[in-house]
Amino acid sequence: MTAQLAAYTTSTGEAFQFWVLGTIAVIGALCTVFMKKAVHSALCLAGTMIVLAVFYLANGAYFLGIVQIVVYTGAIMMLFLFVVMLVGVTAADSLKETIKGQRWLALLCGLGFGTLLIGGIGNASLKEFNGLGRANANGNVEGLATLIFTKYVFAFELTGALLITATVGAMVLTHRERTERAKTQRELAEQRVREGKHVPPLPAPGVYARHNAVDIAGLLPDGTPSELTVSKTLRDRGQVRDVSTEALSDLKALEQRAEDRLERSNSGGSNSGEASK
Amino acid sequence: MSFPLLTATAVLPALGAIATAAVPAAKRTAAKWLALIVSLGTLALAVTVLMRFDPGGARYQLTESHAWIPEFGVRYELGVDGIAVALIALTAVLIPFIILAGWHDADPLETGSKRWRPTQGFFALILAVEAMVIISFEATDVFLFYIFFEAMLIPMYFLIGGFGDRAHEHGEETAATQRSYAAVKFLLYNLVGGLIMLAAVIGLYVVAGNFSLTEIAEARANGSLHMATSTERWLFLGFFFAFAVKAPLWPLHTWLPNAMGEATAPVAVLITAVVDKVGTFAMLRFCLQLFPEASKWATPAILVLALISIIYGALLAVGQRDIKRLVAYASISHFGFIIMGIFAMTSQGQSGATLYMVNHGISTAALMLVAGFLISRRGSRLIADYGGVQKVAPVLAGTFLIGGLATLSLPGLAPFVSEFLVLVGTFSRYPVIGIIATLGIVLAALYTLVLYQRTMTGPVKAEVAHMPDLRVRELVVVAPLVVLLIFLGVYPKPVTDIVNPAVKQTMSDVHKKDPQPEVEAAK
Amino acid sequence: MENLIALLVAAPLLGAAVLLCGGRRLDAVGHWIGTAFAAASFVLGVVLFADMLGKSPEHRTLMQHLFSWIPVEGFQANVGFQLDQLSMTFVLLITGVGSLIHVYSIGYMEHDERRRRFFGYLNLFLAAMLLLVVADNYLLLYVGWEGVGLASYLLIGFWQHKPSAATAAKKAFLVNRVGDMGLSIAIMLMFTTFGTFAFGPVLQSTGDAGEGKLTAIGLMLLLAACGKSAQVPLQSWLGDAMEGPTPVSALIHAATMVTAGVYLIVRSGDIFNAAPDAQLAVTVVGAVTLLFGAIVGCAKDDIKKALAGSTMSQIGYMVLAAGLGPIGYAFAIMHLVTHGFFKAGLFLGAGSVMHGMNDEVDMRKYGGLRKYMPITFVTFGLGYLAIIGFPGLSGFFSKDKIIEAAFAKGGAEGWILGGAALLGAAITAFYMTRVMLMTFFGEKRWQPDEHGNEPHPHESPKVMTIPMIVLAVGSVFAGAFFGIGERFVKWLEPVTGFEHGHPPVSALTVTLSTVAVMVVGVGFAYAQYGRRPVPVVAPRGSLLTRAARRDLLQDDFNHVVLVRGGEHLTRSLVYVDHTLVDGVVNGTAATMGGLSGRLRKLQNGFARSYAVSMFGGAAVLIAATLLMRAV
Amino acid sequence: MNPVNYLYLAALLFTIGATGVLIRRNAIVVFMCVELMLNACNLAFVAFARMHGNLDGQIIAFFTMVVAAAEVVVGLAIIVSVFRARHSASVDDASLMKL
Repeated sequence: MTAQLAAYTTSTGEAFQFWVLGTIAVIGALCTVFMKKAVHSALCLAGTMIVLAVFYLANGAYFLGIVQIVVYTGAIMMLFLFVVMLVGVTAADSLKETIKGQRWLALLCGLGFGTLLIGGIGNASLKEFNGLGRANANGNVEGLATLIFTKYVFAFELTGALLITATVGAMVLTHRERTERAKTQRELAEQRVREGKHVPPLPAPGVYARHNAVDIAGLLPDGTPSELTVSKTLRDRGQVRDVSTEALSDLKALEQRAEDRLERSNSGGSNSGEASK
Repeated sequence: MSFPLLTATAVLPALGAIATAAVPAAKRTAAKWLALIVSLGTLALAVTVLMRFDPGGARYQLTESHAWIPEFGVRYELGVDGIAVALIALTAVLIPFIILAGWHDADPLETGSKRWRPTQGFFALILAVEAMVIISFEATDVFLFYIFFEAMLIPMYFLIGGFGDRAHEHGEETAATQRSYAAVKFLLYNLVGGLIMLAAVIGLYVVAGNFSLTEIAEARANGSLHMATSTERWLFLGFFFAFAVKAPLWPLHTWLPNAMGEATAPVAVLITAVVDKVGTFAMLRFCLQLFPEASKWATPAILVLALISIIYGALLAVGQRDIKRLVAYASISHFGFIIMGIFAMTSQGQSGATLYMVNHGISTAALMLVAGFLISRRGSRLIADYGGVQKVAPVLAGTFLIGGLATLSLPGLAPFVSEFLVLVGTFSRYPVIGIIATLGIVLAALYTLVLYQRTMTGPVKAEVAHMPDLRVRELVVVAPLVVLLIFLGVYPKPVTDIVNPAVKQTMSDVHKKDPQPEVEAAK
Repeated sequence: MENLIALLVAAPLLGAAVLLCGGRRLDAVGHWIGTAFAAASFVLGVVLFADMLGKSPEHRTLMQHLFSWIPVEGFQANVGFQLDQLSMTFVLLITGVGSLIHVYSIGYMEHDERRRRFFGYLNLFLAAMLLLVVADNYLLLYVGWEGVGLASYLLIGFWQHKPSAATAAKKAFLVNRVGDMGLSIAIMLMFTTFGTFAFGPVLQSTGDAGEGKLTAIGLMLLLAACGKSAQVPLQSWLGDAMEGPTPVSALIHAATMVTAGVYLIVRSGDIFNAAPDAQLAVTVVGAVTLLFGAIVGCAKDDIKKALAGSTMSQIGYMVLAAGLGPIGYAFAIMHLVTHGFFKAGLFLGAGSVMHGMNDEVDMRKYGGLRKYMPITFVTFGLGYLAIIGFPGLSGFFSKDKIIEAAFAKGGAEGWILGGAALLGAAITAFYMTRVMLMTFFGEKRWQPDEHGNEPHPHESPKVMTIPMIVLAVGSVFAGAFFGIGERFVKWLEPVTGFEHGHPPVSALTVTLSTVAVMVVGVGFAYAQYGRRPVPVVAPRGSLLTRAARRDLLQDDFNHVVLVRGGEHLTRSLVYVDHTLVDGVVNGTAATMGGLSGRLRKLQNGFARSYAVSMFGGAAVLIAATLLMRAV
Repeated sequence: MNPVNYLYLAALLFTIGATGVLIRRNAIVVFMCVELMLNACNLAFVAFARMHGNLDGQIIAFFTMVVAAAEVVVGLAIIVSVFRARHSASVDDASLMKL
C-alpha cells in the first residue's frame, strides 16, 4: 500500500523541497543565461547543479548525487572558472544582439519548444512510478556497479577510452609548441623602435598622485583620458573609471582652495592690513 | 561453378585502371604500355565471350548470379544475349585504338604551361570507363545496371574536363573555361536523367519486389506480374528519359556537341562510340522487355523525336564551323536512326539498330580519330583553318574520306547495311516516317562532303603546307578500323547471326510481328 | 562459267586496291597495272560472251550465288550475279570502252604526278559499274550504283586543288544522292510489296501487286534514273562534272555511268509495263531532257560542256525510248551502245584537242585545227556524222528507230513525243555542226595567254589516237551491224521483250523526215558559223541563248532556293539550337542559380543561426511526433 | 506531489539552456548552457529510473556525465586555442563558413 502510494505521490517533505529548490534551480538557470559576466554565469550554474544533486539524492540516485557534486560542481565548474580567468573578459560578454532577429527567433523557438515538450510530458501517461525500493535494495552503488560491470561493461570500457582520448586531445589542442626562440627584451625594444610606435613604455595610468589606480586612465594634456594607459582587460570589461571630468573639477576645486587660502592670506593680510590700517 | 568469364571481362580493365594509376609519374610510358596491354587482354577475354556464346542457345548465357544486398533483393546478376555480346566486342575492340590514338594526348605540356595533365590518370580513366561500360552491358539486374550506368559519369567527367586538345584556337584560358563548361554540362544532363531513372528503378522495385530483369520480364510475360497501365507508362518514361539523354535524343542532345568538341578526339570517340551506346542498348534491353505495352504506347512520339533528331542533327552538322562539333551533330543524327530502328518494332529495324550501334562506333571512331590527328597537327578545330590537306598528306586525307563515306553510309561500307535495315524496318510499318528519314542520307552526304571539300581540297593553305602525313602509330590505329568498315560492309553475317536470335526474342517480348509483304498478304 | 562473273568484277577491284594501297613505289608502273586489269576484265567479258553465244537464246542467262550478304529475319539480301543478254551488252561496252580509255589515259595523264591514283579510281569505277550491271538484286545494284557515284566523285574532283573541281565533284555526288534516295525508297517499296528485291521474284510477280504500288515504285526508279543519267530535273551536275579529266568525261559522263539510269529502267521493264502512268512520266522526262540538253548544247562555248549538253540530250532519247515499253527497250539500249562509241570518241577527240591547245576549252579560241591534228579531225568528224544521224552511220540506225517508236506510241502522245524527238534531231545537227565548225574550220583564233605561252597545236601521241580510231570505227559500223536484220533486237528480246511499233506514218516517211531535219539543222549552223568568222568574245545573244548558257537558269534556281535557303535554314537552326534548346536548359539552370543565391543568404556563417534552425527543426519534429500520436 | 514534476523541471531547464545557447555569444557561456541542457537530461533520466524502478536510467545519466566531462575538456581546450589564435571567444567571430 505504501509502496503503491509512493509510486503516485511523494512525501510532503519532498514536495516542499522540490518547490523551494526547484525555484532556485530555475532562477539559477535563468541567471546562467542572462548574467552579463561569465563568472557570474558559472557561479549560478554551479548553484543549479548543486540543487540538481539534491534532487538526484531525493530520487534515490545516491551515487549520482555525490558524483554530481564532486565531478560537476567540483571539477567541471572549476575548469570553467579557470578558462574564464584564462580568456578574461571580452566584448563577447555583452548581451547586445548582433545578428538581426536572432534573439526573437531564439525566444520564439525556445517558447515553442518548451511548450511542446511540457505539453508532450503532460500528454504522456506517466502515472505509474514504481519507485526504486527494490532496485536499491542492495544499495544504490552496488546496484549501479552490477549493471556497469555486466550489462554496460563495453560502454564503460569505451568511456574509458573516450576519456583518455579527450585528455590527450585537450593536451594536444592547448599545448603550444614553441617553434622559435622567444624574443628577448632587447629584441622587443628594437622591434618597437623599428616600427616607430610607442618607443617609450606605455604611459602609466593615474592622474596625479591622488589617482594612480590601474583602472583610471591617464589624462592627456587637454584633459581627455588616454585609453592606452589602461590594460585591455579592464577596457573590455568597461571598468575604466573616467576621471577626466572629476579631475578637472578637482583641479578647479584645488585652485579655488588655493585661491581661497591665498585670498584668505591676502584678505587676512588686507584684513590685517586693514586692521593694521 | 565455372570460370566467371563475364566478371573477368569487366574486372580486368578495372584492375588495369588501378594499376595504371599506381605507376609512378616518372614512368609515363610504362603506364601507357600497361594500359594498352590490359585493353588488349580485355579484347582477348571479349573474344572468348564471343566464342563461347552460342547464338542458338539460351537467351542469356554465361550467366553469373550472387546475392548482393539480400534485404532489397539486389543481386549481382550477369548474362549476355547476342546484342550485348556484339556491343561488348565493339567496346573491347575500340578501347585499344582509343588508347593508341591518345598516346600523346595526356603528355605534359611544354614548360611554361600552367595546365597539369596526369598521364597515368588519362589511361586509367579510359580503362575505368571500359570496365563500367562492359559491366553495364552484362548486368541483368536493374539495380546493378543503374549503379554502373551512373558511375560511368565520374571518369567521363574527368576525361572531358581534364584533358583538352593540346592547342586551342582561342588560347588556353578560354579552352579551360569551355572544357569545364562542357564537362559540367555533360555531368548535369546525365545526372538529371539518372536521377529520374533512379526514381523509376525504385518504383519498379515497389511494383515488382525485386530487381532481376529476367525474373520481372518473365513475370510480365506470363502475366503473373500485373502493372497498371499508368504505372507502366510512368516507369517506362523514367527509364526512357535517362537513356534518351545518354543516347542522345532531340531535344536532350545539346550536351554532346560541347562534350565532343572540348574533349580530345579519343575521348570524343569514347563518348559517342562507346558510352552513348549504353543508352540505346538499354532502351532495347530494359524499356522494351520490362514495359512492352508502354513501349508500344510511346512509339509514335519516340519515332517522331527520332526523326527530328535525324534531320535536325544533319542540318546542324551542315551549319557547323568546328570539325568535332560537326561529327557530334552527325552522331546525333545517327542516334536518331538507331532509336528509330529500335522503336520501329520490326526485325529489320531492331537488327539494323543493333548493327548500327556497332557500325556507328567503328565509323565514328575512324572519322573522329583521323580528325583528331588532323587537329593535333594544326592546333585548330575550325574547318576554315584548313584547305588543301589532300595535297600534303594524301593518306590522312584518304582515311578521312573513308571515314566520311562511312558516315554518309556509302554502300560497301558497314554503316550502309545497318542504315538500310533501319530504313526498311521503319518503312514497312511507318512509310511516311521512313521516307522522311531517307532525306537524312542526302543531308549526310552534304555535311560530309562539305567538310571534306573545305578541309582537304582546294589550294594548299600556308599553315598546312608542311603538315606531316599519318605516322606509323596513327596508321596502326586507322587501318584496322578501315578494314573492319569494309569487312562488315561486305560481310556483316557474323554480326547479324549473333544478333538475330536476340532480336527475335525482343520482338516476341513486345508481341509484335513483322508486317507481311503485300503480295503474300493478298494470298 | 558462272564463276567468271565474280572475276569480272573482282579484276578491276583488285586493280583499284593494288593501285590505291600500293603507295609511291607503284608510280612508275601504275598505269600499266590499271590498264592490264581493265583489259583482263574485257577478256573475261569476251569469253563469257562467246560462251553465251554458244547457247540457245532462252538459256543464255547465267546466275551465280556468291554468299548471303545481309541475313536478317524476313530480309534476305544476297551477293549474287545475273548475267543475261542485257547485262552482257553492258559488260562488253563498259570493259571495251573502258579499256580503250585506260589506254588513252596513259597518254593523256602522262604529265600528272598522281597518274597511279587516277588509274586506281578508273579501276574502281569499272568494278562498281560492272557490279551494277551484273547484280541479281536491286540492293546489290544499289551498291554498284553508289559505287559509280563515288568513283565519279573522286574523278570529277581529281584535280581537287582547283576549287571548281572540288565543288563540281561534291555537287555531282549530292544530286546523285537525291536520285539514290529514290532508288532506296523504291527498294523499300519492293520489300514491303513483294518481300524481296531480287530481280527474278520481283519482276515475275508484278501481276500480284496493285498498280498504285507499282506506279510508286516506277516513279521512284525514275527519280533514281534522273539522278544518275542527268535527266531533268536532276541534270544540273553533268555540266559541272566536265571539270574532271577528259577521259573521265568520256568514260563516265558519256559512255557508261550516265546510262545506268537507262539500264535501270529497262531492267525494271516489267514494273513499268504494269504501271502506264510511270511509263508516261518516263517518256515525258526523256522528251523534256532531250530538248533541254540540246538547247543547252547550242549555247555553250566550252567544248566539253557543249558535248555534255549533247550527252544529256542523247540520254533523253534513250529514256524516252525506255519509257515506250517493249517497243522501245531494245532501241534504247542500241542507242546507248552506239552513243557509247561515238560520244566517247567525241570526248576523246575533244581531249586530244585540249591536249594540243594547253588545256584550252573555249571553242571560240580554236579554229582551223583540222590542219594541225588530222587524225583527231577525222575521228571527231566520224563521231560527228554518227551523232547527227548521217545515213549509214551508227547514230542514224539507233536514233531513227527511237523516233519511229515514239510516233508509234500512238495518239496525241505519239505525235508530241515523236515531234519532240524529231525537233531534237534537228537541234542535235545544229549544235554538233557548230562544234565541228568552231573547232576545226575557219581561221585560227587562239592567242598567247597571259604568260605569253602561245598554244602549238599538234597531233596527240599514238597511245591516244589509237583508241580514238577504234571508237571511230565503232561509231561508223556499229549501227549498221546492229540495225540491219534487227540483229540487236533479237539478241535482247529474251530479256526485254519486243513488240513492233506501228507508227501512224510509214517508217520510210519518218526516216526521210529525220534526214531532212538533220540537213536543215546543219544548214542553219553553217549559215551562222561557217559563212562568217566566229567572234572570239561571245556575243550577248538572245534571251534564250543567255538562259541556255546558264543551263536554262536551273542552276540559279537551285542556288537561290536550295543553297541559299538551305544556308539560311541551317544557320537559323544553329541559332535555335544555341539559344532555344540550349537556352531552355541554361535558363532552368540560371533560375536554380538565382534561387539558390537567395537561399544562400540563409547560410550567414554564424553558428548560432544554424543552431536556431536546428532548434526550430527539433521543435517541428516534436510537433510532428505529437501530431502523429494524436491522430 | 507527483514525481512527474521532476520531468517538467527537466524540460524547463533544458529549454532555458537551449535558449541560452542561441542567445549568448561568449563561447564559454554557450558551453555552460550546453552543460545545463545535459544536466536537465540527467534529471529526466534519474526521474525515469525512479518511474521504471530500475537503475538503467541512472546508468545512462552516469555515462552522460562521463561524456560531458570529456566534452567539456576538449571543448574548453578548443575555446582556449581559438582564443589564442583569434583573440576572441565570441562564437560569431568564427564565421568563416559565411560566403
